[in-house]
This record gives sequence, structure tokens and C-alpha cells, in this order.
Amino acid sequence: MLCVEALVLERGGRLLLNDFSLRVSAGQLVLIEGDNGSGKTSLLRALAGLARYDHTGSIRRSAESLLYLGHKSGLKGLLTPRENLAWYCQSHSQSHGRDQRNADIEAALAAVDLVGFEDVLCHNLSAGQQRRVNLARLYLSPAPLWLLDEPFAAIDRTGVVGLVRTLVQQVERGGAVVMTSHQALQTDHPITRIRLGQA
Amino acid sequence: MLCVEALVLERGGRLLLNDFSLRVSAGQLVLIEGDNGSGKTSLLRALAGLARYDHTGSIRRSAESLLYLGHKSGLKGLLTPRENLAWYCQSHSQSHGRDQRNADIEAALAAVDLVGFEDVLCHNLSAGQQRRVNLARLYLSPAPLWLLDEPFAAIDRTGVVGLVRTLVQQVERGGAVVMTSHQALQTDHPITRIRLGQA
Amino acid sequence: MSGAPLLPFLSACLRRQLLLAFRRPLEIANPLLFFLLVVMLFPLGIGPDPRQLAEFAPGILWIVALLATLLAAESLFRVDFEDGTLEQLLLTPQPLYLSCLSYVLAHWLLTGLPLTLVAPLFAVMLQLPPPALPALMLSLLLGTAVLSLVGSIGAALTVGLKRGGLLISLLIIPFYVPVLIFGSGAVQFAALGNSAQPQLLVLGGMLSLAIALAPFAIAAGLRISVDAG
Amino acid sequence: MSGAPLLPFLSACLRRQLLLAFRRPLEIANPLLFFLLVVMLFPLGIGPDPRQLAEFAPGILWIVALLATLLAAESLFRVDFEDGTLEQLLLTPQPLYLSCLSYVLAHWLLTGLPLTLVAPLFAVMLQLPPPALPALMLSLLLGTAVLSLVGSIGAALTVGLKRGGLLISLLIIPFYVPVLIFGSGAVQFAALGNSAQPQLLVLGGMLSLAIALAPFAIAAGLRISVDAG
Amino acid sequence: MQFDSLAAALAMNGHGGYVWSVYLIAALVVVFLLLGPVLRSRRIMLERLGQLRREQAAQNKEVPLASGS
Amino acid sequence: MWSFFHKLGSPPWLYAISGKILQWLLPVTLLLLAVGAVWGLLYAPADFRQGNSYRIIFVHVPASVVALAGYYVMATAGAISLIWKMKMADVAMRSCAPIGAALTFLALLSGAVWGKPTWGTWWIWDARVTSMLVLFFLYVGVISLYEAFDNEVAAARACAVLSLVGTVNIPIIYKSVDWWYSLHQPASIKFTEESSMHSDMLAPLLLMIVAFYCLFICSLLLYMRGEILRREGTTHWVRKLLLDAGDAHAV
Ligand code: HEM
Ligand SMILES: Nc1ncnc2c1ncn2[C@@H]1O[C@H](COP(=O)(O)OP(=O)(O)OP(=O)(O)O)[C@@H](O)[C@H]1O
Ligand SMILES: Nc1ncnc2c1ncn2[C@@H]1O[C@H](COP(=O)(O)OP(=O)(O)OP(=O)(O)O)[C@@H](O)[C@H]1O
Ligand SMILES: [Mg+2]
Ligand SMILES: [Mg+2]
Repeated sequence: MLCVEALVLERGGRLLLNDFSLRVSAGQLVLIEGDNGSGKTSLLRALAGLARYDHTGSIRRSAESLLYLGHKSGLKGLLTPRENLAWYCQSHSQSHGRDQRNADIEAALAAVDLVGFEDVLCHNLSAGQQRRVNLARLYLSPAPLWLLDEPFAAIDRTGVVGLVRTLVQQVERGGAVVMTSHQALQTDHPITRIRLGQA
Repeated sequence: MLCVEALVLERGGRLLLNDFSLRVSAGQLVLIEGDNGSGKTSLLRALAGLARYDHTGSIRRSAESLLYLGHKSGLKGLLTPRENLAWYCQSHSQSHGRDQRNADIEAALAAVDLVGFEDVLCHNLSAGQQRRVNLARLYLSPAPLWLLDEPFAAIDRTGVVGLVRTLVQQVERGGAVVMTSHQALQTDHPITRIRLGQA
Repeated sequence: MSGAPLLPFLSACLRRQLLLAFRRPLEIANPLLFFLLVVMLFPLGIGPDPRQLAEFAPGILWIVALLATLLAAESLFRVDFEDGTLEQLLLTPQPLYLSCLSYVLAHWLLTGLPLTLVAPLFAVMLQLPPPALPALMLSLLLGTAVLSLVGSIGAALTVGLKRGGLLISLLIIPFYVPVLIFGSGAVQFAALGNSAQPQLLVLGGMLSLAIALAPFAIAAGLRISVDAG
Repeated sequence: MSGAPLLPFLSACLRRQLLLAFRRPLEIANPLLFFLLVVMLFPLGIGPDPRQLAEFAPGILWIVALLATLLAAESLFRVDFEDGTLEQLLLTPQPLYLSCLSYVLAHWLLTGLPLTLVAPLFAVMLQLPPPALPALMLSLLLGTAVLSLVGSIGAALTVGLKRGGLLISLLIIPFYVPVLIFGSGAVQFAALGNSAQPQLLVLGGMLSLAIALAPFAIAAGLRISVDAG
Repeated sequence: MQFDSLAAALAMNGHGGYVWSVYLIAALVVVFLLLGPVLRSRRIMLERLGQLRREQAAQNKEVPLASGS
Repeated sequence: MWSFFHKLGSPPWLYAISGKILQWLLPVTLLLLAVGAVWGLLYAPADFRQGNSYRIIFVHVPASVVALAGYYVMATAGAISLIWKMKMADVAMRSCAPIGAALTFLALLSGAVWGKPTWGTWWIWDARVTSMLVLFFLYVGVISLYEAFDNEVAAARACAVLSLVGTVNIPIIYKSVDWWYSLHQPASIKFTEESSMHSDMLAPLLLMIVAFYCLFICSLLLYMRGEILRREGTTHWVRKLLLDAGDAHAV
């Protein structure tokens, strides 16, 4: 699904990755670990195709679409969670009609435990609630490849448990997840761990 | 050091705290827990005196000065860590002269493991590194009362261990810490736990 | 996946932009109020003599409209860049051309169009002769659309800069010059009783060129800005 | 703890603001470029007749200087609000009056002062008679300081608004009216060969009033904005 | 009465359009100033009343349950 | 004296007393307006220079005068709310703004319409006209600032700061606009001299001015009552009041 070869990543004059290779196939849950500043975010942005000028090497994605979740939320504070997610669906070419879409969004918001907050403007939500709206995209995305940068940040403990379950489901149904986290990932599913910071 | 009585906190039409009381004295480490959106940030901001219009009740602080660390970093991306911290010292009335100040700042930056990044502009640092610059204020502050909103966010595992040690030192030398965190706090020091979300 | 049909996407984009704008109604009224306030400054700075004002009305109205558009353009992508919306936009399977077009269209609907509609009021306040009103409105209608398109290119190129500031005015004002010349020229001609058709035709030509090309430049600018962010 | 001595704090504040500005050199050049570009628009929009230009030069120069200051004021506290610097500032044991004063002072040093210094250049471009130059510079020197102080009040009140947009221009331009009148009046008087002293005295009076009172209003505004944020 | 007929009063020697339109606008402003706040208060009252009624209904339901147990 | 001040700050008292005042003031206002309008439109003699168009004066001048006075009421209320933290003062301030803006708008519009037959143009940059326009912006500014805040208390404080700054500035603005105009005044246009006004014209004018003041007070009280209800919605007295009113309707 994703094939990286001979990646050399340099940022701010520092060599972060040297001759890095990675191959992610369906069903894999990849956890990228590393200390602060070891290049996790930079790597994920490169994988997503958002940053192209700070690395050399080849990155090939066979998946047509991917879901990227970075440090920035991509939510509009002046829209409600419902409206934010509706836009997400519309811009990701889900053409199954408005009713189906609304039902999906309700389900996604329920899955991230935001019932009762569907119609509050996002900038009136707490940090963790905003993060949850952002994570609700996981339940709406048909993308087989997920690139998640610290998805657990700001999420409370019960939230993290639910999230891990979702990630495992995604890989079990044939998707792939590449993620970073500073918290331990508690699951029985096999995890491919990659440690950065030895460049 | 801090005495809260009959606090009623309402935000966005939701009653978050009802008749909440809290008394923090020297040597106490208070951990405020609660799910996302239960009002931890709102409470800390009220305690710091930054938000005064969304609550009623009395908040009295006997400490002359306090250190508040919120979701927003308070760092300038266009200044280096060193410059950011120098400003922090200058604005918090430490009048021990420039050399002393510089030595303190070096020590603080070393304590948060940012040696080698002292002169990189902050917006060229990774998320966790920026957070570390922010946390370096803990080593520079003479304030007896610390109010920390999710200090562990974005910090890697070894960083968290060091940070917990610092917090314990602060309470052991007679200060007090009121903090929130979604991660477990691993220390032998007695912790006063307060759980929000039952209002 | 072939992507959703394009027209629904364009309309969804546009509806979202407008919804966002209506959540901050002041933002909508703002170009108008800015227009009115700055027009008021001219008599105060220059003097209230009606004959003088009448003579300068075309230039003043056009310059202020230009500034109002420029200032609104400046912040067109800023919030979206900072909150990560642009990042996500680049990752959608939709053609970026359309998204960019919808940004510009929304911008014009919220600044250029209202400015055009209220311009006669201000023209009367500045004693512009009534026969020049149609030319004023037509030239603003075409001209502000060009200004929006060109201004958005500047906005896209500068949005990611941490050290850029209001760089956009430097980049864009030179491109605004021809629009200003033909726009205010049209009104001046009409005020003197001549036909403003030639100038309006030129403005129309500029507009078609800008519609065809500008969205590509905007898209490229956004890609570069997100990459460097 | 009695707080650090006040003068060093003021100078530290000021140095920091200036350092930040010098990290984005374009930001500094920007009011000047804006001034230059907009002044250039006038002959284009109005027509190049030197007599007309000379007559309107005082008004035009003053209006553009006013707009440049206003636009710079708009973003004075924005970044600091968003990154949490203001929050921290409110928690320092230092008097907020001084911090606010240093913000304004830095703003003026980076906009008003350079504008004043380059104004003669633009005045010559607009054919302003040379005897009016001292009055132009003096009036700008005093007037832009008032504009900075008053503009900062508006900036402080609106910085936290998620739904405010460019509200500041609506709030502040009415308060700019007297400055514009006396500022451009001074230059007009001088251009006609009269003494501009009365106007300059009035501007001086306004400045003293503003220095004494504005920082309190700014401080109150910042507290409210952080609170509501 | 300064005018002989209704037509004369309406025309006012050619100034009728100006005068009557000003009085019409003034009447609209007066209506806005008096009716606007009244309608607003009424809306607020009705909203709040509905809320109160719902609260009461909820309480009434709870009370018999509590006494029954 | 202080107890009165204290009472003013109490919402239930204010709500009750305003209801009593409105009971007789509202009819009086409507009557004054009707009498004044009919008098001015149909019975006052025509002006020998302007003919009938001068009848606009009976709307224009009262609206202008009360709109101006309204700003001082608003600014004073703002100052009181900021200094003594009196909640009812910021209710008053909040309520003044839309009224003032509406009256200013009426003054501008009636002036513009009057200008066409007398000056031959809709608009002129005269000192009074310009300062009225500035006043309009000041009102709109207060309304916008209030609306832009999510938090009510913060909004009220911000507006109070703004109108306090305004109190210092308004006289300066007015003086400067006057000075500006007298400097540039083009000789061709003059106001009619008000001093030479015939008493047959003056009487309805004074009547209309009184009527507009009453209108201002009525409107202010009405706005304040709504605002009080909204803010005090959860208190005991509002609850009782609403339920009583609701029962009365139901019966
Ligand atoms: C948009 C246009 C106008 C505006 C904004 C305006 C504004 C004002 C204001 C604010 C006042 C009250 C002054 C005070 O209380 O001291 C006033 C009074 C008056 N206006 Fe106007 N005016 C306008 C047009 C006109 C026109 C066209 C006329 C008639 C030719 C006119 C005649 C008067 C008269 C007779 C008074 C009362 C006498 C006085 O106080 O001097 N106004 N106007
Ligand atoms: N700016 C705001 N305006 C209105 N309501 C808000 C605002 N911010 C937060 N709230 C509401 O207040 C409640 C508490 O928010 P707060 O930020 O204090 O939660 P928290 O405990 O810090 O949550 P988290 O763990 O997600 O950081 C939330 O339910 C939220 O909806
Ligand atoms: N915008 C930037 N410009 C230049 N250098 C940068 C920039 N952002 C980050 N860097 C540098 O690149 C390195 C890697 O940063 P990156 O954000 O990828 O780290 P990370 O592994 O995600 O860290 P964290 O755990 O703190 O999020 C850091 O050493 C940092 O100094
Ligand atoms: Mg990272
Ligand atoms: Mg929080």
C-alpha cells in the first residue's frame, strides 16, 4: 500500500532520516516511535505527500486515497461538529445522498462520544472534544491508508481505549495504519514498531 | 495557598461545577481528572484569574505569584528558546543580573533536553520541542503555586519521567502543584485526586 | 474512484464558504463599512467642496473599492492555513481548481458584489453626476471580480509565510494598476457624458483571462505554502 | 516581591517587540510600501494634473498615513493573543500599563516614525509646496502617535473575537476623525503660507491626553479579550 | 388646516413626495422602536415559559414515583 | 439617595416600576406623536422661503436632538457599569445603542430627503451632517462590538470601555468637525436661521421634541425589560412572574 525507498529527510539543517525504507501492506499497524524532534511528523507529512521539498528518495502509494491527521485539526471553529464532518464527506466524494450521509455523521459523532455537542460551534468545545471531532473522520473515511500523527493527544483514557479498538478494526478489515504516539498502545494485535532518532 | 469556595462554573450554557470547594496548601500535589469537556481547563483558568466572567464564588490566592501553563504555549515562534525564556525571566521580576539569568536559562534548557536547539527559532521546532521550551519555565519560576494544564501533552516518555520528578521536587520544597492530565501520574508522592464531571 | 460530480462539489464548497461568512456577519458588513468610512475620510481630509469632490469621485470610489478588496483578500486563506483546512483540502480527491475558484467566488460575492451594489449611494454622497452611475456599477462589477482573482493569487503565495506580514499589498497592487486605470477611466468618461464601452470591454477581457488562469496560479500557490508551512 | 524596577522592564518589553519585528523585516517595510503604493494609486485614479495633486496632497498623504497605521494596528495583538503571550503577560507581576505602552511605542516606532521620515519624499511626488514640509512632518510625528494609541485600544478590544473580523476599522475610524482634520489642516495651512502652530498645538494636546489615558483602556481591553477567549 | 383638499395635502406644492416619505419612514422607525423590543420580550418570555413548563412536568413525574416507592 | 441608587440596581424593582411607568407613558407618547405629526403636517403655516418641504423639520430636528442626547445616556450608563459594576447600567447601555442608531438613521435620512428640495442635492459634507454620520458609526460600533462577543459579561465590559473612551472623544470630534467646516465652508449653502422661527412653527416643533424624548424613554424601558427577563431568566422572581402570566393566559 505504501512503499518508501532510500528516503533521506533533512530539516532545519539536521539529517533526520538517512536511507530510510518502509513497506506497509494491507493489515499492518505501524507505530512510529521516537523522541521529541526525531522526525515523526516530518516523515508522516512526507508520506502523505504534503511536504515534498525537504526529502529525496521515492515514496509510492498504491492506495488512491488516504486519511491524514496531523497536529493541526483542520476543523473550522465557526462550524459545528456536524457541519465540519459534512464538509469532510462532501469533499471526499461520498456520493450516497444526503440522508445516508447524515446518518453516517450521527453514528461517527456517537462513536467519539459527542452526543449532545453536535450543534455547538467547534471553538466552544474543549481541546479534547475538538480532537474527537477530528477523530470522527476515522469513522467516515473509506480510505484504506491512515496516517495518524499522535491521535491520542488530548483524549481522555476511555477515549483512547475506544480509539485503539477502531484502529485495530481498520487493519483487520484490510486497511493499514501508520501512526505515531508517545503513549503506550495497548492491544493484542501485532504492531510493527519503527524507532526513529538513530540517524 | 489557594482557597476556593462555593464556585459555580457555567460555560456554553452547561453547568460544569456546582458549589465546588478546594483548598490547596503548601506541599500538595493536586491532580484534577475528568473526561474531555468536564471543565478542567475552565477551572484552571478561573484559578489563575484569567477567566472571571463565567463563574461565581470566591477564589483566594495567598501566593503572590503563580505559574500557569495552558493549552496555548505563550512562546513566540520568531524567537529562539533562549530569547523566549529570557523574556519570561525579565517579565517575572528576577533581578539577579544578566549573567546569572543566562546561566539559569542554560540550565533550564538542559533540564528539558534541548541542548543544541537553544538558538533555533521556535517555529522550527517540533511540537514536543516547543512544549519543552514552555516547560523550561518550571525551572526558572520562583512561583510557589503552579497551575499546569496537561503538561505531558506531546512530551515523549523519558520527558514525562523527568517532568514528574520536577513536579515532586516542587511540592517537596514547599510549593504546590495543581495539574490536569489524561495520562497516569507515576510517582510515590501522595496525590490529591479530584474528579470532575459529576456536577 | 472518479471523484464526485464536479458541480455539486463546487456548490458544496461555495455553500460552506458562505455559511462560514454568515457565522461572522460583521465580516460581511465589513468591506461595506470600510468603504463608507474611508469615503467619509476624503471630504474630511480634502475639504467638503462639492465641485472638487465630484471631480474626484470616480478615482476615490475606485481606489477605496480596490483597498477594501485587497484587505479582504489578505485574510482569505489565513485562517484555513492555520487551522489545517488547506492541508486537508490538498488531500481531497477533488480538483483543486474548483476549490480555488469557489474561494474566489465566495470572496467576490462577499466583497465585490456588495460594494458594487452600494456604490451608487456613496457616489451620490460624493456628488458624482447621476449619468455616470451605470458605468460605475458595471465597471465595479467586472473590475472587483478581477481584483478578487488576482488578489487571491497573492494571498495564496503569502499565506504560509511566518515572516511575510502584509507582503501581499506589495505583490498585488502593481497588478491592480491596470484595473484601476480602466475602471476609474470608465467612470470618468461616463461622467463627462461619453460612452464607457471601450473601458468596460477591456475590463471584460481581463476578467475572462483571469478566470481562466488565476485558479491554477492560486492552486500552485497553496501547494507551495502548505509544503513550506 | 516588589517587582523589578520599572524602567528596565519597559526597555526589555520594547527591545523584545523590536527584536520580533526585526525578525520579520518585511513587516517593518510594509507600512512604508503600503504608503508608497497607495499614494501612487492616486495620480492613476484621479489623473496626473500637478495643480490638482498639489491641492489634495495634504489630504491624501494624511489619509493614507491613517490607513497604514490603522491596518498595522489591527494585527498588533493578534499573534500574541493566539499564541498565549497575552495570557502570560496578564499573569506577570508587572504593571500592565507599561507593557501596553511598550506595545504602542514599538508600533509607533515601526509605523508612525518611518512614515513621518519618508513623507517628504511622497509629498514631493504629489507636488506639495516645499514650505509645507516641516508642518507635514511635525503633524505626522504627533498625529501618528495619537493614531497608534487610539488604534491600539480598538485592537485590544477586538483581538479575541472569533466573529469580529475587521471590526476595528468601524470602532476606530470615528476616533481618528479629529486627528485627520487637524493633521491635514496643519499641512493645508502651511501650504497656503500660514502658520500651522495652532493645529500642531491641538495635536500635541491630543497626544498628551492619549498617552495618559489610552494605556489604561488598552489594558482593560486586553483583560476582557483574554477573559472571553 | 393649511390645505383645501386631500389632493393638495398630498401634493404640498410639489414637495409632497419628500415630506410624506419622511413621515412614513419616521412612522416605521417609531414602530420599530416600540414593537421591536415588545416582540423580543415576548419571544424571550415564551421560550423561558416553555422551559419552565417542561421542568415542572419533569418534576411532577418524579414526585409520584418518589412517594410511591 | 443611596437607597434609590441601590434600588435602581435591582432587576425586580426596575422591572416592576418600568411596567408602571410605561402604562401611562406609552399612551402619552403615542398621543404626542400623533398630535405633533398632524399639527406639523397639516396645520402649521408654510415657510415663506421653503414652502411645504420645511415640514420635514418636525421629524428631522427631534430625531437629531434625541439621537445626540442618546449617546450621552449610553456613555453615562457605560461608565456607571464599569465603575460601580452595576448590572442594570449595562442593560441600559446595551438598550440605548439600537435606539440611538435608529434615530440617527432617521435624522440622516430625513436630512438627506430635505436636502434634495432645499440644497438641490441629497448630501452635503456639512459639519452637522458629518458629525451625525460619525455618531451613526459610533452607535453601530457599539452594537457590533456587543454582538461579536460570545460572553455577555465580557461584551458589556468591552462596550463600556468603548463608550467611556467615547465620552472623552465625542466633544473633541464635534469641535473638530465644526472647526473643519468653518474653515472650508462654501458660501453657497446655509441652514435656515432657526432663531427667526415663527411661534406657530415653534410650538409643534417643541411638542415633537418632547414626544421624541418620551419615545426614547419608552423604547429604552421596553428594551430593558426584555433584557432583564433574558438575563434573570433562571431567578425565582422571573419564574414566578412567567408562571403567573402564563396561567393568566391559560385561564
Ligand atoms: C443628511 C443630512 C442632514 C443631517 C445629518 C442633519 C443633522 C442635523 C442635526 C444633528 C441637527 C441638530 C443640531 C442640534 O441639535 O444642534 C439638525 C438640526 C437642523 N437641521 Fe439638519 N441635517 C441634515 C440636513 C438638513 C437639511 C437639508 C436642512 C434644511 C435645509 C436641515 C435643517 C435643519 C434645521 C433647521 C435644524 C434645526 C435648527 C438648528 O438646530 O440649527 N438639515 N440637523
Ligand atoms: N470558549 C468556550 N465557550 C463556551 N463553552 C466552552 C468554551 N470552551 C469550552 N467550553 C465548554 O466548557 C466545557 C469544559 O471545557 P474545558 O475546556 O474546561 O474542558 P476540559 O476538561 O479542559 O477538557 P479537555 O480534557 O478536552 O481539555 C466543555 O463542555 C465545552 O463545551
Ligand atoms: N518548520 C520547520 N522548519 C525547520 N525545521 C523543523 C521544522 N519543524 C521541525 N523541524 C525540525 O525537524 C525535526 C523533526 O521535527 P518533527 O516535527 O518531525 O518531530 P517529531 O518527531 O514529530 O517530534 P514531536 O514528538 O515533538 O512531535 C526537529 O528536530 C525540528 O527541529
Ligand atoms: Mg510531531
Ligand atoms: Mg482542557
